[in-house]
Amino acid sequence: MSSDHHSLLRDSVADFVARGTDIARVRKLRGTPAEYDRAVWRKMAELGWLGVLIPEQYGGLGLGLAEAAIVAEGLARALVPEPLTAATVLAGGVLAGGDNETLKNELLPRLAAGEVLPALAWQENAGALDVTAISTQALPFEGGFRLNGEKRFIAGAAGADGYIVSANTPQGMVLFWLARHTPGVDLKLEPLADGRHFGVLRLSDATVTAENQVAGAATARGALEKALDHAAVIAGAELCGVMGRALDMSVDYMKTRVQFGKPIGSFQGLQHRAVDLYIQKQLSAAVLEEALQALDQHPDATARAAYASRVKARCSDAGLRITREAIQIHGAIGFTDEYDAGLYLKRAMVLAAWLGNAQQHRRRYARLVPPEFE
Amino acid sequence: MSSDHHSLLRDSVADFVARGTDIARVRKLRGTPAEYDRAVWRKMAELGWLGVLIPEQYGGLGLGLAEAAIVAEGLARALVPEPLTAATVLAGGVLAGGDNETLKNELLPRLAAGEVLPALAWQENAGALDVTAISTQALPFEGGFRLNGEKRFIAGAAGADGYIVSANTPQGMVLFWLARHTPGVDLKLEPLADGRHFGVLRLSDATVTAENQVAGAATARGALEKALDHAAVIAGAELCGVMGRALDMSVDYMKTRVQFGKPIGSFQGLQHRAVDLYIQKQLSAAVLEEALQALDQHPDATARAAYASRVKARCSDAGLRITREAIQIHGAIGFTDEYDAGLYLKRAMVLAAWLGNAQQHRRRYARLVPPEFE
Amino acid sequence: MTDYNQISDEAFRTTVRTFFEQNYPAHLRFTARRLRWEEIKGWYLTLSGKGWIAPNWPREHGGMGLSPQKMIIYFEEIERWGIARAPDHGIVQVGPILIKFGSDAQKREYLPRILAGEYIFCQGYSEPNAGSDLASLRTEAVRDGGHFVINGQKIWTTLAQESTHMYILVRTDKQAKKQEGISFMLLDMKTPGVTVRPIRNLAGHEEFCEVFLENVRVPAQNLVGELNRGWTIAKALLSYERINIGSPRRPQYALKRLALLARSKGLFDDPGFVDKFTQLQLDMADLASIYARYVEVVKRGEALGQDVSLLKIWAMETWQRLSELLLETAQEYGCVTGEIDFDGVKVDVLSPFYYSRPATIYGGSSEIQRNILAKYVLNLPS
Amino acid sequence: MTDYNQISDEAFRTTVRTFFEQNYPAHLRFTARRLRWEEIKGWYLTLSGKGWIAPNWPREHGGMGLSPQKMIIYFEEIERWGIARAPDHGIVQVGPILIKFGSDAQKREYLPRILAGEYIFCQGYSEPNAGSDLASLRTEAVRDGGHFVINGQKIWTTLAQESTHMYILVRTDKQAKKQEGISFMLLDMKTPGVTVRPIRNLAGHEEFCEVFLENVRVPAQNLVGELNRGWTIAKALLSYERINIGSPRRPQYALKRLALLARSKGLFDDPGFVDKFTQLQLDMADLASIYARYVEVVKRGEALGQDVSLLKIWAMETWQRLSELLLETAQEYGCVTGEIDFDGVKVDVLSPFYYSRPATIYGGSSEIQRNILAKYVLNLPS
Repeated sequence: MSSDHHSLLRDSVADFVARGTDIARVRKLRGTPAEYDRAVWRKMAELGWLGVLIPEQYGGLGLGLAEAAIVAEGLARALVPEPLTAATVLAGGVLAGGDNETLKNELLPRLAAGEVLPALAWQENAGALDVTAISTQALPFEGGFRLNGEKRFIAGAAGADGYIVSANTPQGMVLFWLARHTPGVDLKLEPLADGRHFGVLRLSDATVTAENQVAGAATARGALEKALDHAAVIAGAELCGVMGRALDMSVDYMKTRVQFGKPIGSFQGLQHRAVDLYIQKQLSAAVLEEALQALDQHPDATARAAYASRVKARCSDAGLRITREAIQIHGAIGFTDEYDAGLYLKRAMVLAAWLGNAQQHRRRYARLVPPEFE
Repeated sequence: MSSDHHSLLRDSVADFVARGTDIARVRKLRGTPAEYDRAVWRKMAELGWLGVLIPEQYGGLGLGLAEAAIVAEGLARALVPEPLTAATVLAGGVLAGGDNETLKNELLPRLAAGEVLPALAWQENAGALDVTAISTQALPFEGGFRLNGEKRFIAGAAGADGYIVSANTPQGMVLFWLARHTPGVDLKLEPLADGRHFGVLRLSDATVTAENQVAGAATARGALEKALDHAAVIAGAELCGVMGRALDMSVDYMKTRVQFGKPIGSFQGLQHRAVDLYIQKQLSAAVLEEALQALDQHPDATARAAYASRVKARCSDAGLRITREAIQIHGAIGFTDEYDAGLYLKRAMVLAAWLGNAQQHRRRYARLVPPEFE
Repeated sequence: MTDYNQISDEAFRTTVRTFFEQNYPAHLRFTARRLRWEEIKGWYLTLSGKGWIAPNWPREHGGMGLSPQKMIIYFEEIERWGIARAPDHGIVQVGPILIKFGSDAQKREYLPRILAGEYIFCQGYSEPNAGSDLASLRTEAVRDGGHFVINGQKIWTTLAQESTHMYILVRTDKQAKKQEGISFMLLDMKTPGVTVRPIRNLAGHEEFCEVFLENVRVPAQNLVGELNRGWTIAKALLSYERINIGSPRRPQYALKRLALLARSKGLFDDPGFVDKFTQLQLDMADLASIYARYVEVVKRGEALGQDVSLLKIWAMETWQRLSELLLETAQEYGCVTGEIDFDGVKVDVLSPFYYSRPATIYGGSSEIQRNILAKYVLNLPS
Repeated sequence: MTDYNQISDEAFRTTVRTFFEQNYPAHLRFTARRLRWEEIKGWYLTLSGKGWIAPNWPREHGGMGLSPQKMIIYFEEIERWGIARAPDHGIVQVGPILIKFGSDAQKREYLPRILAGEYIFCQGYSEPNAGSDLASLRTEAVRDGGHFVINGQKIWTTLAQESTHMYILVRTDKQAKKQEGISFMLLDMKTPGVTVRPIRNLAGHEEFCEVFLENVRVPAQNLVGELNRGWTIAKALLSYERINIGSPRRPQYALKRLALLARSKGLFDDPGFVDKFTQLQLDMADLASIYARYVEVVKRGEALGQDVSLLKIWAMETWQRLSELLLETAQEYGCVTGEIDFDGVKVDVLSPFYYSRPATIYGGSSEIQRNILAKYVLNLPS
């Protein structure tokens, strides 16, 4: 897509945000079990946003990460709580990267249409970014499999219609599609700072047919890793949206809030702090932009992972720092629940921790990219 | 000593600095082989400062570290280059902690009188704070020993009359006194940032008699470790003097330097930075004060080492930061050699690196002091 | 009543410690949020019954009359045992102010009832447009016969919803310069025209309130000290707040929670973590050293200088850095609300993060403290 | 002469790279300090002979007339090979200014001699009381017949001691407001009344000078552009300086030296070191990303906005952080002057530390850059 098309897309997201959602809706959804609004979700489907990354043959738009990032960043500026990245980039990406054509034909068009909301359940331990570090077992059983294990940190689980679950078989790690109410599948919700939830999925002899295998041992790992890298980058785009709005709010406040007879934005101490936040925001935008360009050229897995870690590390740190400082700049009012600054901080906390925080991604980067000596 | 006596001592150091030394003298001595002034050294001896820590029976004042710190801090404020800490706290401390009464009676009174200037040669590898991590060998030979090895980072070596050298014997590590011109002893000088030097001592079959053994295997290690901890604390006191003067200079400059029609000290951005430097200075003073009180109560070796590492870590970091920022606050003039701010930075660089920098001491502290859990 | 100043420091410490350990409810130790009156009332009355609720008041007024030295011990033991802060404005602020500036009638009415937990005070200083810049407050009191009529609004009033009284700064002379023309009064919260609206904070609790004052009639005898001299009265106690808020207790507690979490994750074998942890451990240790210096000043009964501002900055910013490392160390759990079970160790990861945020805002923000240090300690021009 | 804009980017890059690799003296690669004219003259003349000394000048004036795109490639290759900065004020500043604002006579006299290395220019902007605040300069030029008579003092004049000419800002109207009343002139350093005093810097080198001007008579035809319009002329090139000084080259080189030192000490097995290193590695990588964005703007031939100030801040402060980690990593060697041999790897530890200091002072200090961003980008009130 050309940069003109990008501008149009950006405008259409801004327009949607202005008409279709507001912070009051975000507040109302906090802590509710569904944590998203089916009507809004369908509206996003109509606009094509749920299918941005889904190939046209499966009813999507077949666009790239650059476009997914524009949508995600724009919605995150308004703290839209719907699990766009988790459902479409992460779960949808894994589905599309799988090897089960029947399942793709069944699920992807419905995902794009907003009729099925999938969640990816891969991670079991905090801190583990290695997709193979799991102990969930899938034992062959009457032409299908019997699953046992526990999955954590599942974003978008609260309202999901089904889960993509990774599990070890004698042939290696594979992925399954489990509908929500499968017997032996138990979902618990852990409340997050931003009013949404991580799912904890307990699998106790849950059975799944072979037809619901999303990816076999040959493709599962690659599909997972690619989708996770892409999701980390799009989470970075969301963080850019969050930090951008938080900084704008803070700078606006600095222009209007008067103390000691002057707007606080005229005090050099605060000015220089705001500038340092602005620099972090610009660095985040620069690394995101470079990563999006590079990733849409399909680099090898190491280069892709390195870009994902760069984006997630910078945007997580910058997002947390800018939203933390937004509280300080606003003073007491920033610490109230009724003022919006705190909501931005809390969303940044969730986005920074999800899929690995800055420190985890810096360590991954160090493993991926050797230092240059000459 | 009472705090009144401390004030008197502090005043007498300030008075000496005002009359007996100045930055011009410091500049003149930079890079010269002697790097100190025998006349000034004798004057310090007359004032008793070389013998502050030396017991009265050996011609010293028999005072404590608190008094040594007052002298060291006061002299460091004026960048006095004479190797007071290296010769009296470090080398003198090792001598006094040794087990050779004859040698103590011979050397300590002459050290206190300014007639003999000893230097301690213990370290062989950068980064090693463990006194036993040496490979210098002392082989028994005709009633004495034959020494081979290489020692580095020897402060005060340039003008020293002799060296206390650690070496391994079949009985364990021991310490010897080697006069400067002993055959087989070769001294090279490495230029330091502040115009002084580290000595590199190469021992090639240098022979030493048993009478010149400062400490045997039973006492050598303890004497070394104690003197090194004390020297680290007094180096911290020197850093306090250096950072104190550098901050004063910077604050004074901020009051007088006019840009954009106002003194630069009226800009809040710079004000808040100066405040952060002030906080670091006060933290340094607080940990130094607490350590001096504690160490003069003769705590066990672990507690002593922990205090030494706390002082060296905080004062090294604060000293470097304050003197670095002093350059920035002064602007272009701060980067000239003819303005004094740079001399303070360079002295801080030397004091911070000598005897282990902040990072080395933080790591040592972590080994010494387990975290508290309850 | 016992004169505790006559007994040895060690004996006093033992007495206090034993009483605290035996009587303070275990489940209320080391709470991050401010407790509600319902929760802490029992303890308040226990202390009150023992005659220990007001360590800082003279004995003739029902306090313990502790010397600075003994008072430090008392508060060290409070902190050591993790005893929560009760609604203490009556004890810490109003009592000493009335004893110094109040009329005999005021002393007779208020002091015993504060001791008994009948009168619970909140502080009416901050206003929507007078946060850091307290001197620009606008709430106005106009004399009308035997009353003052107050109109205006206060904000960030901690636990106003369960206070019986407010000590309030009001403007009584609009012509005067900013700090002048302000008076100090006592206000019964049940007076008609007082409306309290609790405000939820980021941690999800309602600890502070807005208080709207509409034609609130306060008897003239509730004026404390002289008319238009309220600023002097209010300022008298601010430096105490600054050493109190600079106490290492809360960051120390966060450091221990971090250590527990790290141990359960095996992070003390990871030099990368240990480097960060040790840095904060030393920041804390040095905070304790400098705090001890200020405590010595208080013990000697000397006044604290403006330099004490550094204590609050360093303590609260260290607390924040600690709370940020706690989030980082919790990894994916660094956004999960409530207590998390890390292999048997339960840690509320977000609580120190939330509660350390306003620590650099209230009681003189870090910016204000830095302004104070720049102006009064470094003597920089303005 | 070749029109390099007609050949492909890749062919151009190869041509330039090959020439640099074959002709630039190996011992002058990646020097931290500024080279003296004696050292770099040979290279200057080599480039000059090839017709490559002025990539930014139009071809009709003897330059290469490169498009922005090609110019970026040229400078990338300069940086890649670690080619030192020659005295380039004539090429970078004076040439473009004369081409835009100069008279035909000025172009005829100066341009060919700059190309030939006969005229070496230094910059006479800063004064003792006009550092960050350049507009308050006081050096004065008074018209006297066919001459201007200059009196005053310049400072921080880089390599004035070996320059043949100075381009200078002087006050020609004392009544005008600060930025107005300033003129831009060219001055022969051999003119009577010019005294140069080199100033030694922290690194021990004499790179900048004071220049005293006492009744220095400059022919009136040396005025460039209109009288009292010097500020506009001088400002025209400042944004180029800001992207140039924000280049990742120097921090990148420091990062590599740090990596070499760390490898020789086995520190890549120490997660504590690796954590710090990776942080800086990413700070550098992200600097390269944002630098590339600005390069794209230049390549497209668009003007840079004030936001480019962030580039200098981030590049230079990252360089400083790197140089500080280099000191820390060198441990006891972190105060030893000159090249140190770490198991066969020679590293000058102090040099990046010294040279990164003034990087946040010259060319608009970090404070000034932050003021610019606050005012023109964030639109904060003053």
